[in-house]
Amino acid sequence: MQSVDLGLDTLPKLLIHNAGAIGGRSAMRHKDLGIWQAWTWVQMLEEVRAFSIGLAERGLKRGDKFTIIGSNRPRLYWAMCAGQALGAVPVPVYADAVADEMAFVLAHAEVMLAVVQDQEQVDKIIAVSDRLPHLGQVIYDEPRGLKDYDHSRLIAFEDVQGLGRKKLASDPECLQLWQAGVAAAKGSDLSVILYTSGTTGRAKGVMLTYENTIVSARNANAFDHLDQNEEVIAYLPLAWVGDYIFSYVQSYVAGYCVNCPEAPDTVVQDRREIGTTYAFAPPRVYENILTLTTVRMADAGALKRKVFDFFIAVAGRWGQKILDGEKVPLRARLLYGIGNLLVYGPLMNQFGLSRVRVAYTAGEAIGPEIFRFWRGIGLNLKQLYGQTEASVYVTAQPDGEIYSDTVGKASPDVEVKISDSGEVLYRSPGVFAGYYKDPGKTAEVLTPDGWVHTGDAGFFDPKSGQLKIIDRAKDVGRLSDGTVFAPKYIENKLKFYPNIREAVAVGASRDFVCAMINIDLTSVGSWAERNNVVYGSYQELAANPQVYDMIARHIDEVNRSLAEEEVMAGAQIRRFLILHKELDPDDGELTRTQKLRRGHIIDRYGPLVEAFYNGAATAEISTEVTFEDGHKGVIAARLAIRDMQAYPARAAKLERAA
Amino acid sequence: MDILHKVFIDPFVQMGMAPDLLVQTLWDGLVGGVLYALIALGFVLIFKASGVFNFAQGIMVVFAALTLVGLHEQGVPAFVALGLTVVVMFMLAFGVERLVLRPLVNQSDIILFMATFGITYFLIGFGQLVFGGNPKVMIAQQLYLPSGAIEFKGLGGFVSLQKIDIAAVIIASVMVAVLAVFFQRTRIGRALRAVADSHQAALSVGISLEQIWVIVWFAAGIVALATGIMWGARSEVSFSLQIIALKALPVLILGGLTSIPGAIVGGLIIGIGEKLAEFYWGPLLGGGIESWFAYVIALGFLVFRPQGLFGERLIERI
Amino acid sequence: MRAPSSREAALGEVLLAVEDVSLAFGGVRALTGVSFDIRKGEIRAIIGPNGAGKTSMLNVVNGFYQPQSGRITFKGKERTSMRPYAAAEGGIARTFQNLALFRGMTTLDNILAGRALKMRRGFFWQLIRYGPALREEVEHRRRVEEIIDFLEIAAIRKVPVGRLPYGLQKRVELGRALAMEPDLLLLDEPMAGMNLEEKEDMSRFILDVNQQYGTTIALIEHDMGVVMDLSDRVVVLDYGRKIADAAPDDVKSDKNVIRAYLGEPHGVSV
Amino acid sequence: MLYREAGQYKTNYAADMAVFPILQDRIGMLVILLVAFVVFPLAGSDFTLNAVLIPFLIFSLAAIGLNLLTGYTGLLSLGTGGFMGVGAYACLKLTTFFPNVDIIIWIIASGFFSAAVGVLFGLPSLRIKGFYLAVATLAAQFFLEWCFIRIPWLYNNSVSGAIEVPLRTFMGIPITGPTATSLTRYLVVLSIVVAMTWVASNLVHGRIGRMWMSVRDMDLAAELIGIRLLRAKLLAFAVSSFYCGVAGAMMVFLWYGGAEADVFAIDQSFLVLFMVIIGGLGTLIGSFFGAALIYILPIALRAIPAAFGLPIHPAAAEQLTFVIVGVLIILFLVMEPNGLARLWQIGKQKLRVWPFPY
Repeated sequence: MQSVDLGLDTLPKLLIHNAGAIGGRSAMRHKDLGIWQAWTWVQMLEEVRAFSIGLAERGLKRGDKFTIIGSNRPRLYWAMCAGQALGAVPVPVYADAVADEMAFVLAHAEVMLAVVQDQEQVDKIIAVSDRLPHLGQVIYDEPRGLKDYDHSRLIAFEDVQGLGRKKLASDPECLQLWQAGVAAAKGSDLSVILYTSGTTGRAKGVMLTYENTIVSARNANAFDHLDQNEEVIAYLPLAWVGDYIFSYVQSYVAGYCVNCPEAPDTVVQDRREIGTTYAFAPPRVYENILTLTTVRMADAGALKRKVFDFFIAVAGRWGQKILDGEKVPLRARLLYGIGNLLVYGPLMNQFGLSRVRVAYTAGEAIGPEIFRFWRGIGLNLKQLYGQTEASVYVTAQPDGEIYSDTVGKASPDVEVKISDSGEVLYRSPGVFAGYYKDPGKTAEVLTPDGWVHTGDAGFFDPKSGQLKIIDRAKDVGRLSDGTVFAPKYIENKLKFYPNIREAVAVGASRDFVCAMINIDLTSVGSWAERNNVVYGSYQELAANPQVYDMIARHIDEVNRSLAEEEVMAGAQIRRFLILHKELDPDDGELTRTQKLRRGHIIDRYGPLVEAFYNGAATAEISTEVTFEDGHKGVIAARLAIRDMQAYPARAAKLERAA
Repeated sequence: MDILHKVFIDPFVQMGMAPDLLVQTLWDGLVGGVLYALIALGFVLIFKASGVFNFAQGIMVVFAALTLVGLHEQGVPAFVALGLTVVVMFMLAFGVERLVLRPLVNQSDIILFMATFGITYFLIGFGQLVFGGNPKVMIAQQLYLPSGAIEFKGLGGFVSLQKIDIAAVIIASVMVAVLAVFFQRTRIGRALRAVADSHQAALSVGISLEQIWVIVWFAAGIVALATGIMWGARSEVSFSLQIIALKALPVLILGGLTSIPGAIVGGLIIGIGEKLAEFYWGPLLGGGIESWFAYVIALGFLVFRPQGLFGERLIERI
Repeated sequence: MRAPSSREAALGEVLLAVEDVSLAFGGVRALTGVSFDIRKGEIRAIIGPNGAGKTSMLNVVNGFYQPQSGRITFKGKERTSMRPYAAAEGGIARTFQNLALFRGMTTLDNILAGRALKMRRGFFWQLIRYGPALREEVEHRRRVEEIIDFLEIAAIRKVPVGRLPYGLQKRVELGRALAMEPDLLLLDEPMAGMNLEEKEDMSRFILDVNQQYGTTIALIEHDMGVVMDLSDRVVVLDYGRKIADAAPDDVKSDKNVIRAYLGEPHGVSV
Repeated sequence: MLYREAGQYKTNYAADMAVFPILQDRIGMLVILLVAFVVFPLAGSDFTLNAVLIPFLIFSLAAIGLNLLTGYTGLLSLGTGGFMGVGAYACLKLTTFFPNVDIIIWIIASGFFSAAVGVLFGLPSLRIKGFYLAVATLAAQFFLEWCFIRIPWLYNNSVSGAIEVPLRTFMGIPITGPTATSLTRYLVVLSIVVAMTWVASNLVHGRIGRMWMSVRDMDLAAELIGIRLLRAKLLAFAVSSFYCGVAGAMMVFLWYGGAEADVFAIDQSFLVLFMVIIGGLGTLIGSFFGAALIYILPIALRAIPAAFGLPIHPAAAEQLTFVIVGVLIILFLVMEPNGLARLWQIGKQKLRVWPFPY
């Protein structure tokens, strides 16, 4: 399709171009001090330029690495571009990373300079500064509480901009020099290093060139007809490729406005105020909103609930068809129309989704009923499959070809193939330039002829022609008797129940499959309230027998459904327990993007796994946990283990009758 | 100077020159005052016990009198009618407690105040619906109330005292005495006084607040009835009376919202004061100053002694 | 977290001097010959057992009570009696032990109300609420938003304060006082009835106010721990008399103070 | 449900502090104005205009006036009738002395006279509160009533002792007096009420309103933040009486077309007070609700039996209304002490969070 026209092959160039072409339009907004502070492209260029030159004054040079740490704030996005304008390379880091994790990345990337949000991040950096020989300046956005800090290395964001503005005013050449610097950069230059908290081992620094990201962004915008009228809300971690592409590159390419929420916990409200038109979120988000809806509706009056349920049913029946433009009976259309007036419209509006043209979910499989619900009430929710190494886009679902269990067709300019071993491979202009300072790993993943190993096992669904992902290739194991065991597949089936937040299936080269469950505190908690089950803590609730019964029912259903697929029938869940603590990135149990680190978990909870297979009815476990403030403690518990019934393959239906 | 003379000299000269007129005026004022005092008494009873500023007291007077006369018109013998009226007043008290006070318990004062407006409107409408709106004559002689006047010479002229007025004064005094005894001696009376101080105290005496409210409203009703009879006997039974009843407000300002003796004294001051003012100073202003004189006195008091003559001092703390 | 050096530097000349002030209600003597001073930029604690006359002292300072005798010098100007609004105009703000918020108004309006003295646009402009009046409103709203952000109460911006939990109401009241941009801020038991977490927050706010805005603060507090952390100097009152006036640590060891507190149900928790 | 607020974001404080920040509300407001200015004049019969809408608007204005005093500043007043009267008589005198000046100007100007009187009788408010203040205002009420009766000069010594409204025109169109059509009078009243409501809303949403409310909610704290109580209270009395005065002037000149002193009797004060309480203390919209309920309801009540062809004696109807209004007042106080405006808010909130319960 399109390729980069050489004029606009870097982000700073795009910024300057936008300031000229659509300078008057809003480029960014930030809910701050009670209102949406807005910046036009012209204003944003000025801010970025001032900061950029300020950085130069502070000694940032071409090729230097600098880090960005904090939540989604305009200034942090500006910092990326400002650095890039000097030819320096931003290395955003997850704001919620613990100091140690952060130290590794910063040290590995040899960052010279840090732009951080507030005192919290400054403290973290100070804590590990002895491990960061290269780090010089630390620039902070919010001065709150930093007054009495030693400012020999600390400097405020606006002060840096001040330096820049002063320089600009005093030195006439300065501006030309800066622009020359921007012009000098090429699309093939390294633009950013994004550390993927890989599902195993230490994070790897994915190097992306301007070309990689800009081409992907162009194609993506063209694919969904995104233009400068879009409104998006930036709430996903800065350090994640998704946010980098959606909230930064695509915005620069399309010229649309990016909105930063007031605080992480006001996203829903803020999204509602802005009324975004292009949304992206991991399944979890759609799931949480749905859970929230059901919980809140549970308190509604009987009549209202009836109406709600009725029309949600209507939506489930007809909504998707209508959205896909299929033929439906007039009566259905009418009912749907009324439903839209009474329920769907208001509901979408409550969550600020009513203006959304395209909404994506990715990162994990999404529950079919969740997917159906949202599409049912008229949200154009689509799935895509992407990777940091690909600048996100590998496959995506075109409008009108939407399935809950596929991840779509190859994106524009992307080739996808399945290796003999069943692994998914792709090749595209977005393919990364390699892992930073790690040729070994690069070679493992990136073939000489430009194909990338995704490490995911998948296949093309014959009927839809779209890609289906089963699981991580290396995770697809076999039980001792040789039956296929795809833990992710089973876990997803479990996680589709609102009551189950996380599930870990074990069984590779064992006799049978067992599961460790995390209950969802929101929905189980509200269930507990409704049935006045008293509980003091997550641990207490998790240990409650009634909760066990509830989860047992879910697992039973899963077993039935597994029994109906002969491949999986052998991998039904025989035993399960409910974990005494929530799986947590701070304990390395989840990645920052909330993916399971199964291997780590299985080691960590070894005693439990043993108990599964030595038939014990209960198991002792004590685990070290990291609290928010970083200090560590130990949680001990005795967990009950439940046995489950397995159904013979295909015979499930008969069983059910009996 | 002429005006000063008119204001500060003439009236007193007149008083001196015609003491009989002075006495006559004083007497009229006294009687009027007694009736104000009776209405004020009703207010105080209720305010003391339930903290409600009962705006309906005035209309209760009219309503009671109307009921009495109305019943008699229907051919009910006078004293039976009197008895029935007492019953009606009790039912009223009961209804008010059930339908108004109880649902509004621990609402702000202004709300309760407004509620009594509601009661007022209701009683006006209801009274008229049942007994008709036009003025009626009090059945004085059927109740063996004296009529006619005692006249005696002296003071350089002659003074005439309406017997009904004398009766009014006596009955009023008796009623006050009875109430006083009731409050001082009886268990319920003490409970009522306790309520004024603290509701717990009242409960400790073993009487529920609801009962107390019914009792005070009933008591207020009886006072209203008596007032109505007297007033009716002097002039006539009509709704215009409720406006006059508002005079009880300045009386309360003077006497204090919670003091029975205050109500009496205040009533007398207002009654006599306004008669004197009307008779001796009124002409200077073209007469009719009765209608507001009382309030202006009250206003003066408010600015200089907000808690009234006998009311407890209200102090504000930070 | 705060280097002592910077503290000493912050202590300026005398802002408020109370000399030999006595106050009595009828027969009851609330204050007898109390003298002390508050210096620019310091956090001054007034402590003492219940009924020691702490609150009365504050009430004298900001004009609720008129002392029978004694001199009060504020910003170098002596004054014996003044109305509270005059004190406010003079730059004295105040919060109360038991909240004195405008319950019917939102958090925003409460704090905006604190700017009453700063808003000058005339009645006519208020009538049309346009042009200057609106510009003034906006400008002050901005200042108020900074305070809201500072006190981390953005979430309750438009909630009527009557509906807020106690802890938050305390914060709003502090916010209203801050909105007056006072030279002297009087806090009457800012942490009364708070849980530990709330206390920590409040302490942080008080310190930040003192540092960021350089506001002089006089506070009454029962929690000795808090007093010791926050204050630069402490006055101790007992039965309306001053029994000690020194740095926190010295006060702790002062025998008069200890004696005064031993009789107290809630003793010195240090 | 009707509210679709997604995409309504504020990029400046002016917009955020607007009286109607929500688009749907602004639309609703426009619709109402449209109906008031276009539909009613076209569709409304003489009776509707004369006996329903004009008085409704006038009472609404009076209610707003009292609400500024009682609802916003927390000062209870029973002198409304008197203050309205001052407006009416002032207007009469003004237009008698300067017949050529446009009457509308005088109607507005008469407000200043009642404002002055209001301030005078507001003076005690520094010392006294609540019922005591109410009695003080009663003094105003009765004294003023007395003046209206006893000072012939006020009603131009007319034999009837009543105000006789002279014919006054504006650009040739008769506005007051017998020949003025109800339509013109309606439009004049409507314009004045709309304008003054707008002004009132400006006041209460700005610094003045905050000053009053802080005095109402806690006068000590108000003084503490530098508010001078007496000024604040007197200002409230002045503005409040101004509104009442204008309402009174309009009542005589644009509605009755002539009136005696008893129009401004104590009952009038009570009536307006009901409107404020039932409508909702401290809300402007409540003033309209209250006026509608208290004034229009009785009309409806009288109309109902007629509608069913029941022959009911007007006097009886009158008395029945008294009973019903009385009951209603109590009923409302029991159900929603905060008045209709509160109910309105609750309903609106429900619509905003629909389909959720909260």
